[in-house]
Amino acid sequence: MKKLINNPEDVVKESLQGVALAHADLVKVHYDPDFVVRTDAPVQGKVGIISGGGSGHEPMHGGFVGKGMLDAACPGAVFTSPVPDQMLAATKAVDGGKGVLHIVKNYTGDIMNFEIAAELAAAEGIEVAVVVTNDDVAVKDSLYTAGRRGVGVTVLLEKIVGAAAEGGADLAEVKRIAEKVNAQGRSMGMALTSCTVPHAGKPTFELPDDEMEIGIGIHGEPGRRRVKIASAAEVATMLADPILEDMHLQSGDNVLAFVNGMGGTPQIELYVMYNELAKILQGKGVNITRNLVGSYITSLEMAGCSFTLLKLDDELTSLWDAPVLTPALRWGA
Amino acid sequence: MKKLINNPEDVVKESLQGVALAHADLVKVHYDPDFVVRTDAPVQGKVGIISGGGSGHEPMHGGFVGKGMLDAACPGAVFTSPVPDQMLAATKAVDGGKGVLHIVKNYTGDIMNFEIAAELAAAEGIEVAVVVTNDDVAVKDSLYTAGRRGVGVTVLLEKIVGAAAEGGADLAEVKRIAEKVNAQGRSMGMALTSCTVPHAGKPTFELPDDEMEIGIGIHGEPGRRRVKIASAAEVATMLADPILEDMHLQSGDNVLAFVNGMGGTPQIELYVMYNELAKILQGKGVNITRNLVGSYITSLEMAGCSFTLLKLDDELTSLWDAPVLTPALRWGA
Amino acid sequence: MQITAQHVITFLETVAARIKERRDELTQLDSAIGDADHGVNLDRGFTTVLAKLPTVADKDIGAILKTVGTTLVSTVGGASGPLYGTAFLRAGMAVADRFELGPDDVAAALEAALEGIQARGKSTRGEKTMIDAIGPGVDALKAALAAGDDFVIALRKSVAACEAGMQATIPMLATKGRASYLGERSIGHQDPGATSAHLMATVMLEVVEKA
Amino acid sequence: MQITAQHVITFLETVAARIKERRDELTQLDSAIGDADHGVNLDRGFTTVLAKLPTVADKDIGAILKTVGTTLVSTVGGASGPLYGTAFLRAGMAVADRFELGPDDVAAALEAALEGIQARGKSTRGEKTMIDAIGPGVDALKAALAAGDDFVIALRKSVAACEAGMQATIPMLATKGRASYLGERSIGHQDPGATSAHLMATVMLEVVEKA
Ligand SMILES: Nc1ncnc2c1ncn2[C@@H]1O[C@H](COP(=O)(O)OP(=O)(O)O)[C@@H](O)[C@H]1O
Ligand SMILES: Nc1ncnc2c1ncn2[C@@H]1O[C@H](COP(=O)(O)OP(=O)(O)O)[C@@H](O)[C@H]1O
Ligand SMILES: [Mg+2]
Ligand SMILES: [Mg+2]
Ligand SMILES: [Mg+2]
Ligand SMILES: [Mg+2]
Repeated sequence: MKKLINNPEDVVKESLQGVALAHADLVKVHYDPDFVVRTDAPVQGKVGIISGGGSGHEPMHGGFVGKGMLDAACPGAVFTSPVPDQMLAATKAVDGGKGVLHIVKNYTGDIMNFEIAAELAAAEGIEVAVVVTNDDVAVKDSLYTAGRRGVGVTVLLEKIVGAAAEGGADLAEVKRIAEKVNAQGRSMGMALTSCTVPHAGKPTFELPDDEMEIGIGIHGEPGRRRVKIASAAEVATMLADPILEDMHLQSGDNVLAFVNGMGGTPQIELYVMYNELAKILQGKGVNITRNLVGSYITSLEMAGCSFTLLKLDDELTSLWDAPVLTPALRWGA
Repeated sequence: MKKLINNPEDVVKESLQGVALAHADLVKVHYDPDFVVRTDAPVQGKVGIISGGGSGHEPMHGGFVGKGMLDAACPGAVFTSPVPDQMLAATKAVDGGKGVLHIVKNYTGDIMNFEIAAELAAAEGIEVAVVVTNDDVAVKDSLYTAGRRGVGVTVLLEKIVGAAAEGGADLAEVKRIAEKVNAQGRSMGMALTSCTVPHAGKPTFELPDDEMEIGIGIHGEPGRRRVKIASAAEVATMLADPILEDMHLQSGDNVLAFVNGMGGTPQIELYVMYNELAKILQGKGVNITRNLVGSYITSLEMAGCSFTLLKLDDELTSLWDAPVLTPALRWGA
Repeated sequence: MQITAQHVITFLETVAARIKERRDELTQLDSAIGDADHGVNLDRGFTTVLAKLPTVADKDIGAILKTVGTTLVSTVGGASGPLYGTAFLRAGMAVADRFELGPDDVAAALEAALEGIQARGKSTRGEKTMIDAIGPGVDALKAALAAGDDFVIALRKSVAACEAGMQATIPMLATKGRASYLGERSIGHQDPGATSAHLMATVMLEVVEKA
Repeated sequence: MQITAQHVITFLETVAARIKERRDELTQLDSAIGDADHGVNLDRGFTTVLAKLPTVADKDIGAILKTVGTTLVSTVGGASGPLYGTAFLRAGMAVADRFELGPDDVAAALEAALEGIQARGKSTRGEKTMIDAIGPGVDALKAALAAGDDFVIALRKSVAACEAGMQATIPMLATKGRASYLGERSIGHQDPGATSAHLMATVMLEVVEKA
C-alpha cells in the first residue's frame, strides 16, 4: 500500500490535525468525540447545519464547514459512518436556539448512528430535523431495500441549505429547501481504479487494466456492472443517460452540472468530461446555468468521476450564489 | 492506459473547451494558437502577466487566469512547452500599454520558446520583462547546467505578482517582486507512482510497490534517487530538510507553507503531510503565517506531493492576501 | 447449570480476542460486497470493551451487557455499531440486576437482542444480514431447550443452525446494508455480519462447554 | 553532383515518414531520461511540415528550409522545437535563393545549422544532447570533402561519425536539457535528440545515394 500516512489507525486524526492547523481562521477541530466546527459556533439565532459520514471523501464534509455552509461535520473512520457521540456533541456545539438540521447520506450505518444521536439530542431538548440524501440513480430504489445512496447532491445540498440558514430561514424552511434539493438532484458515478482503505491495506476490488466499474458509490464498493474501458464521450453517456431518464428534464430547464473527481483523477480529465456532459445537455436543450468541476466528494485515491445534475429555479440559484467561506468552497468572501 | 479521454491528441484542446464552458464568466479560450485569457483583457494601464508551460499540470496555469493573478496562460502539449506563437499572441492580447511580464519555469524548452516569443513581441514594440522560476532544491544548481527547475514557487509567484500588477505596479516593480518571490522560495517533491503521458500510453517510469522517487519534477521524470517507501513523517523530513538547508531560515521567520498534491493524491493525505511539515517548522521556530494545501501544480495522475516554503515579509503577505478571482484560486471576491 | 458474570466476562474477552484474530478475514468478506471495514470496526469496538471490562467486573450481568452495548454504539460506527450495540443493550435489559442466568434466561436475552437488531435495522430474515445467522440460532436454542435438551446440547444445535444460516447468506440477494447496492452481484458472497455473529455464537458455546 | 530542391523535398518527406515510424522508440528514449514526448513532438512538427511542402514545392532551397524551420518552431514546442527550428532556419539562410547545392554548400548549411543549435541551446559538445551527434557528423563531412572524397563517400563517413557520436551519449552525464535533472542517473541512456539527429543524417545519405 502506497500512501502518505503514518499508522493507518491515525490517518483520520492526523489529517484533522492538519486541517485544524491549516484553517484555524475558519474552523476548530474537537477530538473525542471528533468533529470539525465553525470557529464562531454556535451562531445564536441561526439554524445549525451539521453533516457527517465516513472519512475518505475529503473535502466532504470537513472542508465544507464555515460561514454559509456547515456549522459542523462529524468524520468517522475511513468509509465508516461516525458514532452517535460525535453527532450529539456537534449538535450541542452548533445549537443556536433555532434547532439543528442533520444532513445524512442514505447508508444504513449513517442513518442509524444519526438516528440515535437525534434521539439523544431530542432528549436533551434540542430540536433536530433530518434530511436524507439519496440521489444515486445507479441503485434501484424500493421500499423494501436500503434504497438509493446519497452521493454528489449532498455537496450541493450542504451549500444551498447552509446559505438558507445563514440567511435566517427557520428549521422548517431549511428542511423544506433541503428536501427540494434532494428531490431535484440525481447522480451517477464510475471508477477506473479501486481504492485502498488504509487499514485494509489492499484494493477493495481488483479491476483489470481494460475494465471499469459503472454505478459505483463513494466507499470503494464495486458498481452495478463492469464494462470494458471506453472513451470519455462514451463514459459521459453511460453516466448522463440514467440521470436524464430519471429526472425527466424538459428542454429549456436550467441545471447545475457538477462533474466530480473520485480523488485520483486529474483536472485535465474532469474538464474533458465536463465538455462531454455539456454537449449532451446542449443536445437536450437543457441549459447549464451553474457548474462545479473538481474533486469534492471522493473515495480516497480512486480514479473515476461522477456526474450530478440539480434542476435549478430562482430560489436554489440565488442560494447557490450566496457567499460561502469554507476550506474547500469559497466565493463572495 | 486508463484515462477519461477521447483521442490522446485531443486531450488538451477538449479540456480547454471544458474550461471555456465552465468558466466563461472568468476566462475566454483562444485556439490556434491556444491560450486562456481574462475576459476583460487587455486591462488598459495594467502590466500584463502571462505564463505558460506544458499541459498536465492543471490547474496551473490556465486555472490561475483571472482578476488578481494571470492575464493569460499558454498551454503546450502534455509536458511539452508551448510554442512561441502562443506566447506572442497572448502577449499581444494582454498588453494594456504598460508592458507584459513573462513568468517562465526554468526548463530548456520553456526558456527557448518564451525567448523567441519575447524577441518577436519586442520587434512589435511591446515591452516584455521575464522572470524565470528555479526553486527546485532537488536539482544541483550550476552555471554550466540547465540549472534548477521551476516548480511550486511558480504558483505563489503568479498569485503575488498578479496582485502587484492589479494594484498598479509598473513593469520594473512587478519584475522586482517576481524576482524576490523566486529568491525567497524553495521546493522539493516526491512521487509514490509514475504517471502516463496520454500519447505515450504507458507510465513514464516503473516504480515497484515498495519504492518511491525523491526529488522529482513535474513532468513525470524520475527523481534524484529511489528509496523504500516510508512514513509520512519520514517523507516530510526528506522533503523539508533540503529546503531548509538551502533557505537558512531563522527562528522567528514567517513563511507561507505550500503542501501540493501531484494529481493522484487525496486531500486526506495532503493534510497528514501538512501536519508533519507544521511540526518540523515548529521545531525550528519558524512561523507558518500563511498556507496553501491542495493539488495546484500537478503531473497528471501521479501520486505524491511537494513542499514549497516561501519566506514572507509584509509586502509579500499583503499581496498574497489581496483578492484573487480565478477558476482555481479565489478569495476576497 | 448457571451462567455467572464471570462467564460473561470470559465470553467477552474471548470474542474480543477472536475478532482480532479474524479481523482481516471479516474485512475481506466486507471488501467483496461492502466497504472493507467490518473486521476493523468490530475490532475497534471490542478492544474498547476489553479496556472497560475491569470497571464492571463486580457488576451484575445486565449492567455488564449494557456497558458493552453503549461502548459498541460509541466506538464502532457503521451499521454494525448500532446493531450489535442495540443487541447487547436489549440483552442487558432482559437480564437486568441478575448475577446468574439459567438457560432460559440466556435464550430470552438472545431473543431480545435479535428483536433489537431487527427494530434498529428495519430488517427481516432473508435480506443477507447478521439476522440470517442470529435468527435461526435463537430459534434452535429455544426449540432445543423446550424439548428438554441440556444447555450445552441445545447451544450446539443453536450454533449449528447459526452456521447454516450464515452459509445460507451466500446465495442470497442482499436487500439491506451496503451489499444491496450491488444488486445481483451481491449473490455468491457470505455476509460479513452473519459471519461475525456466528463467531460470537461459537465463543458462547465454548464458554458454556467449559463452565 | 548537385542537390536539387526536389532532393530536399524528398529528404523532408522521408524524414517525416521515418519519424512517424520511430515515434514511439524516440518517445521511449525520452521516457528514460526526459519526459516521454520527443518522438511525439517531432512527429507533430514534421506532419505539419509535410502538409506545408506543396506550398513551397516551386521555391528555392533556402526558402524551403526556412519554411521548415518556422513550421517546426511553431508546432513542436519543447526543447527540440526551437533547436531543430533554428537549425533549419540557419541552414536556409546559408543557402538563400539557391535551387541547386554542391557538396560544400550542403556542408556549409549543416555547419550553420549546428551553430544555430549551439547558440539557441547555449550548449557545447559533451553535454549529452543532439549536438554530440551533429557535431562529429559535420566535422567528418567537412574533413572528407577537404580530403577530396566523393560526396556519397563523404556523407557515409559523416553518418558513421554521427552514429558514433549518438552512441557516445550513452555513458555521458547530462548537463543540459531535462536529462541533467537526473544527475548521475542520466548515465547509461542514449540521448533522444542525438538519436533523431542521426535519423535525419541517415535519410540525407539515402537521398543522396539515390540521387
Ligand atoms: N439493516 C440491517 N439489518 C441487519 N443487519 C444489517 C443491516 N445493514 C447491515 N447489516 C449488517 O452489517 C454488516 C456490515 O457491517 P459494517 O461493515 O461494520 O458496517 P458498514 O456496512 O456501515 O460498513 C453487514 O454484513 C450486515 O450483516
Ligand atoms: N540546451 C540544449 N542544447 C542542445 N540540445 C538540447 C538542449 N536541451 C535539450 N536538447 C535536446 O533536446 C532533446 C529533448 O527534446 P524534447 O524531448 O522534444 O524536448 P523537451 O526536453 O522539452 O521535452 C534532448 O534529447 C536533447 O538532445
Ligand atoms: Mg463502513
Ligand atoms: Mg517535453
Ligand atoms: Mg462495512
Ligand atoms: Mg521530452
